[in-house]
Amino acid sequence: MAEKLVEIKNLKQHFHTARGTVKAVDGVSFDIYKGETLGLVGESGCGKSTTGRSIIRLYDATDGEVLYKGESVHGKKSRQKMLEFNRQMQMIFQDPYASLNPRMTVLDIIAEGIDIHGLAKSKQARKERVYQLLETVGLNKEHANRYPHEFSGGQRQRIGIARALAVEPDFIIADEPISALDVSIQAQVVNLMKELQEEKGLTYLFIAHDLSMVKYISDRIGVMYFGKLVELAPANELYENPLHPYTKSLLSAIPLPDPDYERNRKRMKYDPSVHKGTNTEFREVKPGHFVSCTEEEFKELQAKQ
Amino acid sequence: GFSGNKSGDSTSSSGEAKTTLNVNISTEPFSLHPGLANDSTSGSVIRQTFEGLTRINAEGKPENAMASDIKTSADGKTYTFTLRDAKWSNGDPVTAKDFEYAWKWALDPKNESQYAYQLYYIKGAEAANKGKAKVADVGIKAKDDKTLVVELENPTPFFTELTAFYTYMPVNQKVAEKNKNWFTNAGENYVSNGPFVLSQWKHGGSITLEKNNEYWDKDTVKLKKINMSMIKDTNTELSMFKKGELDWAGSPTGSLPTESLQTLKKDGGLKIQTIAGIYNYKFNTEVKPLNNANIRKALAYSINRQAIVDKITQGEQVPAMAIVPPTMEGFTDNKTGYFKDHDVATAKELLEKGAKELGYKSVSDLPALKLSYNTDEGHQKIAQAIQEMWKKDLGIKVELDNSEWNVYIDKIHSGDYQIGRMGWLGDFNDPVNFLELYKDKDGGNNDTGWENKEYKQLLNDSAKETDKTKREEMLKKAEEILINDMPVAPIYFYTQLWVQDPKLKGVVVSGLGDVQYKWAHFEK
Amino acid sequence: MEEMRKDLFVPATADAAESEKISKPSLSLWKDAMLRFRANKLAMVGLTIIFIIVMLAIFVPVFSKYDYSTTDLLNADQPPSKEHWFGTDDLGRDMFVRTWVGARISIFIGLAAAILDVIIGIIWGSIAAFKGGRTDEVMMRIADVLWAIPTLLMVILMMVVLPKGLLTIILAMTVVGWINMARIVRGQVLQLKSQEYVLAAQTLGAKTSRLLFKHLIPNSMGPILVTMTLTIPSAIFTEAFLSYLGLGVPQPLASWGTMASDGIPAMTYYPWRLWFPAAFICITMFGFNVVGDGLRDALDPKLRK
Amino acid sequence: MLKYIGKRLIYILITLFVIVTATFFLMQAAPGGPFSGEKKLPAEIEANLNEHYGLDKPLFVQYVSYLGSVAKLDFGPSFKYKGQTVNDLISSGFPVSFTLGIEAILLALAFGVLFGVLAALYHNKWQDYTIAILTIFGISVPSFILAALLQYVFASEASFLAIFPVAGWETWASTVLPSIALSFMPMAFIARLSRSSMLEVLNSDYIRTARAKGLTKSAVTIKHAIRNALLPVITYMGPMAASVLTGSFVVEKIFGIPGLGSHFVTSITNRDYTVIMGVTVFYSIILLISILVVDVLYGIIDPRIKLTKAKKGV
Amino acid sequence: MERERILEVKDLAISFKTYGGEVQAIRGVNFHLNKGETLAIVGESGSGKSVTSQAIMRLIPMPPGYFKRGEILFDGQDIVKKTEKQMQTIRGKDIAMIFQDPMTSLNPTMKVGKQITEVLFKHEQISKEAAEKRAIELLELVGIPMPEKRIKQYPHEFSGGMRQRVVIAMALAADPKLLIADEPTTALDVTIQAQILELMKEIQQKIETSIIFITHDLGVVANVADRVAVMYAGQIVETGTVDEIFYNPKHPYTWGLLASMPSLDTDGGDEGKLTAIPGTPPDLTNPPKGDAFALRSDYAMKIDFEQEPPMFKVSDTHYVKSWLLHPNAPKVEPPAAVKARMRELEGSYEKPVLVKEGE
Ligand SMILES: Nc1ncnc2c1ncn2[C@@H]1O[C@H](COP(=O)(O)OP(=O)(O)OP(=O)(O)O)[C@@H](O)[C@H]1O
Ligand SMILES: Nc1ncnc2c1ncn2[C@@H]1O[C@H](COP(=O)(O)OP(=O)(O)OP(=O)(O)O)[C@@H](O)[C@H]1O
Ligand SMILES: [Mg+2]
Ligand SMILES: [Mg+2]
Repeated sequence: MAEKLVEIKNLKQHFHTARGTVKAVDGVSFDIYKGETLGLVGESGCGKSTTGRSIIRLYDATDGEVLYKGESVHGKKSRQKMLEFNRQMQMIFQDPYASLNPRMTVLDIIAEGIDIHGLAKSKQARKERVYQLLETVGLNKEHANRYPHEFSGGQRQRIGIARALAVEPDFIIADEPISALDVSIQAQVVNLMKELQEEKGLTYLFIAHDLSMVKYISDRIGVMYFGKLVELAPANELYENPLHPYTKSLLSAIPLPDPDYERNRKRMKYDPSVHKGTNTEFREVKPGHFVSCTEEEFKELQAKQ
Repeated sequence: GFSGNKSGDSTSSSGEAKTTLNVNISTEPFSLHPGLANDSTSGSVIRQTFEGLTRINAEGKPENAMASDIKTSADGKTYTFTLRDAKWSNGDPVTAKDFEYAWKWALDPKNESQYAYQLYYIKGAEAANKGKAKVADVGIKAKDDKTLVVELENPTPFFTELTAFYTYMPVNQKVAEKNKNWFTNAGENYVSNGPFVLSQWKHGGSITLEKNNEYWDKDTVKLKKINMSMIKDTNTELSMFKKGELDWAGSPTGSLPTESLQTLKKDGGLKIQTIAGIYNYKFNTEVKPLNNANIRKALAYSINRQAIVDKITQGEQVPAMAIVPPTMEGFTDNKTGYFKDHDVATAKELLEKGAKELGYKSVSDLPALKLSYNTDEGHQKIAQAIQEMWKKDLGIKVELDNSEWNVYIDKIHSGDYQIGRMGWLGDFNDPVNFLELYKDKDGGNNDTGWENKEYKQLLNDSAKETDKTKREEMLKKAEEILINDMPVAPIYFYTQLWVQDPKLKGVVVSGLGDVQYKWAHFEK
Repeated sequence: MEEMRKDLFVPATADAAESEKISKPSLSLWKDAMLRFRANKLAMVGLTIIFIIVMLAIFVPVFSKYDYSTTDLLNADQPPSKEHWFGTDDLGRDMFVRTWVGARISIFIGLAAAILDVIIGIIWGSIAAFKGGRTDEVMMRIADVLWAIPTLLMVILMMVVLPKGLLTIILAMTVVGWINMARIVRGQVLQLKSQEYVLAAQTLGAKTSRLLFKHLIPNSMGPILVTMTLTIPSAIFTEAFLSYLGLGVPQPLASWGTMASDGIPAMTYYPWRLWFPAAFICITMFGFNVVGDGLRDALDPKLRK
Repeated sequence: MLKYIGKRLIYILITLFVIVTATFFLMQAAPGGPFSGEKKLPAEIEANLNEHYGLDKPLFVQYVSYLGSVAKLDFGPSFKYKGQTVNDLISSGFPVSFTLGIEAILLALAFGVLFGVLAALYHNKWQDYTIAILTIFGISVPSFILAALLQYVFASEASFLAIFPVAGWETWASTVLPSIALSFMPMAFIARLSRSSMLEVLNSDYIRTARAKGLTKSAVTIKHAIRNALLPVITYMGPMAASVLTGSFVVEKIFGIPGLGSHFVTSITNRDYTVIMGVTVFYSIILLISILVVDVLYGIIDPRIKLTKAKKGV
Repeated sequence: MERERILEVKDLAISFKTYGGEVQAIRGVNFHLNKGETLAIVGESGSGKSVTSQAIMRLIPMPPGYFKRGEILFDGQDIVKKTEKQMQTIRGKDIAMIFQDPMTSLNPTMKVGKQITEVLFKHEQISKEAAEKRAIELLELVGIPMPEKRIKQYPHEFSGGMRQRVVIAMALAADPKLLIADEPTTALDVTIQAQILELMKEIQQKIETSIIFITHDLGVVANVADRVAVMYAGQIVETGTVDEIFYNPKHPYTWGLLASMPSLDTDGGDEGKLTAIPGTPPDLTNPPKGDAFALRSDYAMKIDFEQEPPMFKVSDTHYVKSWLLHPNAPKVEPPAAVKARMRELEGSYEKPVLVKEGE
């Protein structure tokens, strides 16, 4: 697991708007290992999508670097290299509807990647492949000739998933890929993702809010807050031993499918002013468990371990 | 924004005669400076605001205007004008100096007068204007405030008439020297000596003239105001006339749409007057097969002028089988001309002869001809009709070639054409004006490449001839030579057509297409 | 409760084959659009109008007893009659034949200009907008230069330099004709290019041409079609203007544009000389426009019934 | 934004320079000159005139000196209208064309958008068809036919509807027909453009959201739909405004209006060099500025459009 | 026990005409909603939850959609029969809706603040300043930091979750009687989600709003719902109180749903796979005869392929649409994961009762 597939170094993405600069991502560093699933959770609006989009080069990073297989993603590349890169790295968009061209049939949408990379030998093969993908994500052939607006929210999301899978990428950035799906199909999709991972050694950056699902699928989990990564640890470790107060508050808020439990649940609120001291940094408290804390806190935390 | 009020006192409900005249002058005049004006629109305004030594009267004859007396020397080369007591609109007296100043100013090459050549009959004028001599030496002399002595190059029988032309009009020296741009706008600087003064000039829109109270003959002038609109569209002009917004529509300052002519004739209101102008097809005599006179003649003979005049131009134009308009004194015979209109039989003969002369086996071997014209609906129609005539009657193929005016002019003047339409409007009422242009091969307006020694000689001699009838004969002879060689096929003589308010009287339209409102008035 | 047969209550599995068949054949947007277009009655009326006019233009001049060029001065300006269905013009030529001879030229010129304008305009405008920045600036400023240089002057020069003929006419029209289209397309592409589905295609490695022709242009089809239908009448009348300058079709050949402009002064005296060509321009334009509207509707999957 | 406009202004200057250069040489290349006419001038006189106006100098020298005066926005005297400078011609004609142009633009925009929106709201209903016929008529009939028709119906003595003057530029009434004639084609085109983009917009989810708020149909249309549908209209308005504001030769001719439009044509047919250059530069400035305005409006109308940066996605 | 019914949907069926045929999006949906109550609708994606909720707002695009049959009684009045004008006074004020697709549901060219205040201007007499203040307040309530700054921004400058919260704020603005929330918290992290859920409950308590809450997150259902309706292929297959659905589910689809959920203890590291319902959902262009779920059910019987199952009543509040409850049906065991949570509930009948037409 030691091979680093993606390295993100001090990534910054700032938006300049009429009303000032928004620091959507403000200095994030982490690595993604080959074959692993890195879960990314965090407050809504903290910059998860932006991080994902910067990794796949949809934005030009304000600062910092993203290396894919040791090569900078943002540098200039030949068309050939670009194609290769595009095939290897894919993204499932958070907004399923907006990311589907309203004037293309589902068949053409899913087949787009196949066409671009010439993955199908014949028209028939192309169609077969699409049907197969549709089935994989829990849609049926009948849907292939429809247009995006004729689908329900969850169905659209599945189209997006099928599109990303069509080019058989090595690395997928999945931005809330299953939030609009019913649990059964969620299970189906997650199972599929796991299977693919096992078979082909796929790597995922999995952005989601459903913490039980994130925990289930991820090897490691990163927690973001306000444009920064605040904690990064193996999945179980994070759930069992959350160090950052924001992580704790997140875990306490997970709703469970149990009415009785829900009626009595207490959740913790995160108050950013609890931090003691200044000069917060991302520090490794335990092997593989990083947390953003001040010098003072760091010492306390280490003492506890 | 808007300003002014056009209607003014034009209508009077109480049965009194109108004193405001509304006319259309079509476009913005290029210049209202008598020495700079070079277009008919400017002329139409200047003729009302200025007055020369003479003025063309209702009979088309020059009568004394600023001059109270004109004396000509025996050799016809020296004219002595005595001026009457007249005033400029600002009250200054009009003096002989003003004339001397104005003429010399126009001749001075640095003043860029494009019509200075109208003064070339004066001794030394041409040389001075071309920069070869001093302007001061030109034969114009104000002997005193009231006497102007002019020496001419040749005895010029029509010189008296010429002095009515606007290039010969005076300019108030004092005002002009004080203000270089005195003529560009209405206002106190625009000082004139004619029956009217310029009271308003909305560039591109309209010009308003008012009666000049300083005018020597102001009692004759009945109109208090003339509104001159600048309407380019002929249909609009006619509409305005019909609605009473104009008192006059059509020539000479405007024009009538051809399509309306039948109706207007039927209604009886259409006025028609033949003028000194001709519509021609010029032949480029330097290209095959038009280098052959018989071919040229064949082409000219076969044209059915009557049909063109009746059905296309529809303005009672006179079919032209001659070059000099019949309005010219002594040339009234030209109404019938030198050959028969639409003489297909002769034309065919001539064509055959010509083709043989050129070495063609038969007429059908003649190459297709190119007929050029500048784009204008009228020219286009005539060209198409003639194309058909030549095709049908002579079996000659003709291609039409139209171009934009300047491109066309350039083509014709540079000889890049075969057959080209060209009209000629007389500058002054003398036949020589129509003949002179074919005198020299490289004369600016010949274009045909045709030259004839005898013809040249006749014209040169006529210039020196003081005897009227002898001169006339010479010119007729020359015309015959021209027609015989046919470097140019005459089509018709122009007429001018207009409609006017029936109560409007006394507007004088000359045979050259000039208009004067001095005597105009409305009846009750 | 109604009695139920017991044997129905035994476990069973679905017949797999049943859900295999697909009821709707697979179609791309364009083929699909064609089908929908055909179902659009008004659009079919438009198409029929165009067809009839084209047929008349082809055959009337061939079979008519009159020749479009033969003048007959004695019969000039005759009102419509049994002899001359549309009357005669000022040189006594049969207006009916001339109308259909004119149709050949005007429709040809209109369509040729429209097609050229569309091709150049779309390519130019979409590339400018898509590349953005300096490319956009330079490309659009070139368009502005062409637009600002007096057309009359350009035409006069062309007339001097180029031979007369249809090709020259079309060239003269195209020099500035495409600019409108380019501007419209540019505006549309600017608006669409940041849409999520474009980004999605980008991450798949789509080339610029693919992004343009599969995503951006199909979604700008509405304004493009409208602009295209405008090009036709403007080409018809530009031809009349060029003809006035000596660059148009050589006389005595007719075109609707020249016939209509020649007919203007005759409007109140010999109205048929204006109204027949003008009416046919309108009718043809009506045909083209409803076809355009039909196409627009057909290309909009959301509108289908 | 200011930086962007600043940058654009530099581009505008460059563009103007190219336009001036191209027009200058095209104009010189065109056959004929300011002093050519049916009656040819004596050669010496023409030479004299040419010398006086500097036309005898080598083309390049003329060009450079001309550039200098253009930079000072001094276009020199007209060759044809003696004693009047090009600036005089522009300053007398432009206010007239401008007045007319503004009226026409307002008419075109107001009715164009109104008709377009109505047609889209009543898509494939009789309202849509009626508007379609009107607007198709509008785009198929050029202004010279329309102007003549309007004049005949509303001004000629033969019509009982003659409530306007035939021609002239005297009172407000005399602006009515020309501005209608001028606005009709743009109006029709705007209507067709806005219809088509409205149809697109009316199907979007945010229109559904707006309706879910309980907004009336008109409020939804006015507050939400139109703005999103306006982009193509704005695009078209840029160059359209520039040419309408500087006058139309045809309409001015038919209605006898002393505007600037006629100079665009007559200066060329007269080969009045300075006027050609003057009106071209004047028009170009207006054109380039209105196109800049359009681009700025893009960003205001749709905040997602950013022209300042070429970077993707941002 | 009978409370005032604010909404009653009776045998509602809606189809879409498409080129490929008629899509029968919902096929006879019956449910009701009491005042101040929260009804959660869960179900398969594409089963017609959004169509049902949009039908209540009369916002289904027509064409291609159309009402086939049924009534929607809101406050006793049939919405289907109302004119567009009448609907305009109901929308936003009486019934508000949070749309599923927050990204496309916001007008891209209008500032967020304005999109919120618009509702206030429409339904309340309110000054500009007050409206703006209220908009800021609403954004604050839904947990958007620095709302004063945010109201001046455009939607594309918001993150997915923030847009969703804007849509929520918009729906809450006019204190509606009925709030339809279509997957309102899918894009939100759990802390904000919790905050929003609390907010909704608060409002509910304050003004007795009734809520239809569509979600896939069964944890959320457990948290907010009083009653739950489970949809499959355009029909409601099971309804009941939240306890009945979670502790005593009867329909095999409900079982499948409950079994598919990972819990925090499920470890994804190794072999542990999630149990998904096999197969794909039916195509609604030609919905299967009989029980739509039969194709994918392990418990399917022959009759399921022939005849549509009727509704059975399991308790006063618990209805199930499945042949499995028929007396003739064999007794079956739910999957283990479901069985673990089953418990006896008060009020259950001894035997399911068949519900007759029109009841
Ligand atoms: N405009 C339309 N044209 C055709 N079919 C449509 C249209 N809108 C919805 N449908 C179909 O109707 C069915 C129900 O859709 P709906 O949006 O109600 O599902 P949903 O239950 O909300 O699903 P999700 O949980 O995925 O949002 C789907 O099968 C969908 O394909
Ligand atoms: N184009 C943009 N212009 C300005 N600000 C933006 C833009 N895109 C995103 N932002 C801002 O950047 C921040 C991070 O956004 P991002 O979409 O990455 O959040 P997220 O973590 O994905 O949230 P969510 O879970 O809600 O989707 C937000 O505050 C958002 O307002
Ligand atoms: Mg996001
Ligand atoms: Mg839904």
